[in-house]
Parts: sequence; C-alpha cells; structure tokens
Amino acid sequence: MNRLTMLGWLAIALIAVGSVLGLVVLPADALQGEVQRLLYVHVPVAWVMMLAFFVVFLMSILYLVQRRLKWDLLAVSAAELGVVAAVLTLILGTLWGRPTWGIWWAWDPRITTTALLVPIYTGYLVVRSMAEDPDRRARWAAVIGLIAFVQVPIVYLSVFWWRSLHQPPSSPQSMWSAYGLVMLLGFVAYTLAFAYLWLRRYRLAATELELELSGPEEG
Amino acid sequence: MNDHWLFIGAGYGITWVALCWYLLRLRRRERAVAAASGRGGEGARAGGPG
Amino acid sequence: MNLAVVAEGVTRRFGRRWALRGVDLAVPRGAVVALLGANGTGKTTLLRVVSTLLRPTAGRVQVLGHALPAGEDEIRARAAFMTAGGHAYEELTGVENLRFAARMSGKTASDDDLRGALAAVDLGGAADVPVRAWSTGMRQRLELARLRLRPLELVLLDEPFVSLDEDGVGLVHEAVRGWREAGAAVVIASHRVDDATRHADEVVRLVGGRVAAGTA
Amino acid sequence: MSALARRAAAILWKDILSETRTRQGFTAMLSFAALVLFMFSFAIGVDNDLLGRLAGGLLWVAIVFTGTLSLGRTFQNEELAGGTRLLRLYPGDVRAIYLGKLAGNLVVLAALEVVLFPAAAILYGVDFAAQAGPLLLVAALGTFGFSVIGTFFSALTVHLRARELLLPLLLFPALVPVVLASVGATEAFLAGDPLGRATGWLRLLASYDVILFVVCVWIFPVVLEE
Repeated sequence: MNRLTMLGWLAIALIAVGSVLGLVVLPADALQGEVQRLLYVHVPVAWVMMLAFFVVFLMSILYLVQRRLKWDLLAVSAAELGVVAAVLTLILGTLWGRPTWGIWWAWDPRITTTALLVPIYTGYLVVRSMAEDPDRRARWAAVIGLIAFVQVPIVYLSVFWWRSLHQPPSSPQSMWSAYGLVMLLGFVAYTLAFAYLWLRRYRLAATELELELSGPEEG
Repeated sequence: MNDHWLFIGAGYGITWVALCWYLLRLRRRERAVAAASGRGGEGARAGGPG
Repeated sequence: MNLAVVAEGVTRRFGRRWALRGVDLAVPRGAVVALLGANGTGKTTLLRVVSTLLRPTAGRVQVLGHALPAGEDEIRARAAFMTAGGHAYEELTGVENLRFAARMSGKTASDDDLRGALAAVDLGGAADVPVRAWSTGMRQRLELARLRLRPLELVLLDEPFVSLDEDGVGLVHEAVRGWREAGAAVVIASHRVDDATRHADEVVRLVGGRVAAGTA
Repeated sequence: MSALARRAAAILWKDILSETRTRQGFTAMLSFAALVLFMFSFAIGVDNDLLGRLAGGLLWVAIVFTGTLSLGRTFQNEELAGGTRLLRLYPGDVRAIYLGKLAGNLVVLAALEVVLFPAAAILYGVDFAAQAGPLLLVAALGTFGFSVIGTFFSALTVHLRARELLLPLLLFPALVPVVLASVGATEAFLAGDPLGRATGWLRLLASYDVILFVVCVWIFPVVLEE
C-alpha cells in the first residue's frame, strides 16, 4: 500500500471513529440537546471549505509568479473540493438550524457568505472548462482564484453589517472538554480527508493534462 | 426531541454519501483516463516537439 | 548590435497544437526578411512572439537588444506589427482612427500630419468618412498610414498584400524600401511569394512550425 | 498629464466618440432600465408606501442589471476592431486600457443614473432631491465599485464562449458588498438617517472600492496577456 492510500484509509478511519463518538458515545449537550452532534461534522467541513479556498488562493499566486501548470492543477483540485465542502456545509448548517432556530435559512453572514462562495468558485470551474489552451485556462483561473479570495472577507463583512444572527464560535474554555476533543478529532480527520482527496485529484488532473497535451495533434 | 435524530441522521448520512460519491467519481475518472492513455499513448508520443 | 531579432529554438504550443517547433531566426538591421509558408505554418505565431504579444512555450528571443520578456515597453515603442485583419474602429473616421493610434503611441500629431499620412496612402478623400463604409483594401492602407506615424526600427508585416490593388501593393513596396533605407529591419510574412521576396535580402520558409530552407 | 492618463483618455475619447455615433446601444439600455423599474411595480403591486420603502433596493437592482448588459460591450467593440490584444502593441503600461475602459463605463452608468434616479423618484414616489448631496456620494461610490469589478470581469470573459452567462456569474457575487452598502446607505439617507448607519455603509463601500481597484489595476496586465 503506498503512502497516499494509507493516508486515505487513516482519514476514513478517523472520520468513522469521530462519527461513532459524536453519534453514540457522547451525551447530549446540556444547552442545545442532541442537535449539537451535527456540529462535530458541520464545523470541520466548514473548516475544510475555507482551507480549500485558501489553497486555491495560494496556488493561484504561485502560478502567476512561476507560470507552471502544476500550480494550476493543484488549484483546480482544491477548488473542486472546496465547492463540494461548501455545499455540504450549507446542507449541514440548515439541518442544524431548523431544530435550533426553527427556520431552515437565516440570513446570517456566515451562511450567506458560504452560499455566495458556491457560485464564485463554480464560476472559477466553469471558466476553466471553457478554455482550450492550458496556459490561458490556468491564467484566467488564477486571476479569478486570487480576486475571489480578496472579495470573500469583505463580502462577509458586508453581510455581517446587513444582518447578524449566527451564534459566535465556541469559546476556548468549552473546547477542552470531551466535546472539544471530539471536535478536534473532526478537524484532524476532515483535514486529512481533504489532503488525501486533494492529492489524488491532483494526480488525476496531471494525468488528464498529459493525455490532453499528448493526444493526436489537431490543426 | 426524537425528531431531532432525523436531522442528525440526515447530516451524518449526507456527509458519508458525499464522501463516497466523490471517491467513486474520482475512481471512475481515473479509470477512464487510464484506459484512454493505454490506447492513445503510442501515437501521441510522435506528436512531440522536434 | 546589428541584429534586430535573434530567435533561438522558439517553440509555442496551444494545447495539443504545436504552432512553432524550435524556430531559429536572425533579422539584421537594415534588412528585409521574407517569411514564407502556407496557411497555418506558424508565420503569424512567430510574428506575435517577436512583437511581444505572445510568450513562447520555450526558446529565447532577443528583440532590439532586449531579451524577452524584458523590455517589452521599449520594444513596442520602436517596433510595429501590422496584423492581417487590420485594427480600425468602424464608427471612427480615418483621421480619428489615426489620431487614436498617435495618442496611444504617445505622439502628438497635428490634424495636418494625420491628413498628410492618409494622403500618402491615397486615402485623402476618405479622411472624414467613417471606416464602416470602407473597403478591406482601404483598411489595409490605413494600417500602412498608421505605421508611418512614427519612426520604426523593426517592422513586422503579416500578409500586407492581402486585398490590396496594384497601387496598394506598390505602396507597401515603397514603404518597405523606405524602412530599409532608414536602417530598420523588416519582416514580411506572406504566402504571396513574388511580392514578399521582391526586396527580400533573406528568405525563410516555415513548414509545420519549423524552418525549412534558410538564406537565399 | 502623465503618459498613463493621456493614453487612458485616448481610449475614453475613442469609446465615447463611437458610442455617440451609434447611440442605439445606449437607447436600448435606457429602455431596458425603465422596463425593469416598471416590472418591480407590477411584481409588488400599487402600494405606494411599500414601493417608497423599497425604492433604494429596486433602484440599485435596476442599475446592476442594466449596467451588466452594458458591461458586456466594454471590450466587445475592441474584438470587432481586430482584437483587444492589438491595444497591447502600443508602447506603455497596459493598465491605461483598464483605466480608459473603466472611465468609459463610469460615463455610461452616470448617464444612465441621470435618467434612472428621477424616473424612480416619479414612479415610486420618493423624494431624492431632499437628500441630493449624500445620495450623490452614494451613487458615485456605488457606481465606481460596480465599474471597477465589472470592467475587470468583462475583460476576463471577452474571449469566453458563454460570456453572456459567465459575466453575471462572476460579477454578481462580487457585487454583493457594493449592492448591500449602496442600498443600505440610500435607504438610510432617504429615511433621514435616524440611526446614523449611513456613514458605516459609506465607509464599507469606500474601502471595498479602494481595495478592489488596487487589486484589479495591479493584476490587469495578466488578464490581457494571450
């Protein structure tokens, strides 16, 4: 078994352990009851989403500086995972919000901003799929990856001013309990899962590009 | 309280489904690429730079 | 430095397509080089690389003493690239198009200068007519007038004879002679062998993105 | 005047000249904007109070929709004239192209707003004139932010196949701060700014304008490469 595969199995095992702990072993939260269990997935997945988009940003800058297609492939791999994580975050968030707040959708800054990230990075992926020359495609994508990441904090801030309802992040004091440890496990597990999927997606993208470039010549 | 387990189950379930879906999709694409590179590999190499 | 352009192993690929596969080119100052080849053999791509529009995938290019991609600005100020389709705004008249070109090049040209440049290419009568009403041959002449606005050390002409009548072709030849006498290097890319080689000091033939035959 | 400003002015002059020669584009845009304003009344109903309260939001949505249509044409006239890349052949910083096109979009949008604000005032029964000064500032900042992002993305999408679809897809999420802040400030001023929230919105709008302007100007040369 190579190292990447091992990483994958480790991530899956940790996610499984975290699921069992979160679903069965831990008692219900004193304040929020059973629904709290959703946060052990929701928060780490949201973290993975932010991590993924940050990676897109970094890889975009690296591409613009060095102009190596490798960085572009790493960026698109992260962007794809970021969009999946964003959609998942939204679904988990609404599932948690319905019993907690009594509504499916709150126009809260974090939810709204996350919802806006989906079209932004979908646009990123669509623009990539439109260009045939790999260099052009990488250049356009890198520009969008960079601009998008600059916008996000301000989009967040503007929605925050517009309306705020979301509960603040847990304070450090509550983190070092059994709940905190399960949450920490979730962060580690989902980060490893991201790393695994990211590298595997990158390998696929590299092979695909090689295939695209070495195919029978046109024109 | 009981109906909260519906939401919790849905949340955990969807996460696992999403994970499996993405993995399966990756695997399908990897296989497609492997099959394509097996077929077109030779002819392609002739198109390289002179 | 008596070479205006030195290109070594210039390669450019567009995805799967290799437009240039290792082209070497040397253009001395005060010389005319004819770049021949059928459509799609990389003539335009090579000119785009030399004109600083396009970065090559591999290879080294030195233009007017600057190793690309450095000095692009300096090169653009002293070189000109006349593209096949031309560059004119439909709603603007001949004079207005030229005035725009002059302003973009950082030159202040008086109305008389602009009209003079147009008259020199037999467009005097069309100076105040919007380009929308012009024929393709007239647009090609406008390109020629645009190049005459400023002194040039390197002139790249992409299919300059297309859609020109006999007088128009004569104007191009006259201009090419003028640039050579002034010590500028001229590259003419065309598939019209007779016209392209009339003043050529050197002939380069591209086939499939490679140089096929050298000096003549 | 610096070389950069002179060349940006040349592009602005050329675009405005072209625009005034045809004018169909602008007339169509105005009619579209008027239609959007009408559609809102049809959707909401003839409740003058409600329309008055929503006026700020409706107005900005009309500006964004109409502006997006006009943005698509920013670089298309260059493609008709032989290609945006040919502009890069002129010596000097290519950022002049961005600045010139940005100025052009500002002029077009300003002309649109000159008609749209009075039209909205009449249709929705709001008194913009009472707060003319502050509202002018909001309109200026909002229009600037819209143009900064819009000009940039229209340069980015001009070579794409489905640009009519992709421009709004990239543009609208980026416009969220501009729209929220412009609407927020407009409504606050229209209500006489009782909570003093307008300055906050203006500050947010101004910071977003500045940050995006700097980033767009800085990275624009990469967009124009080929």
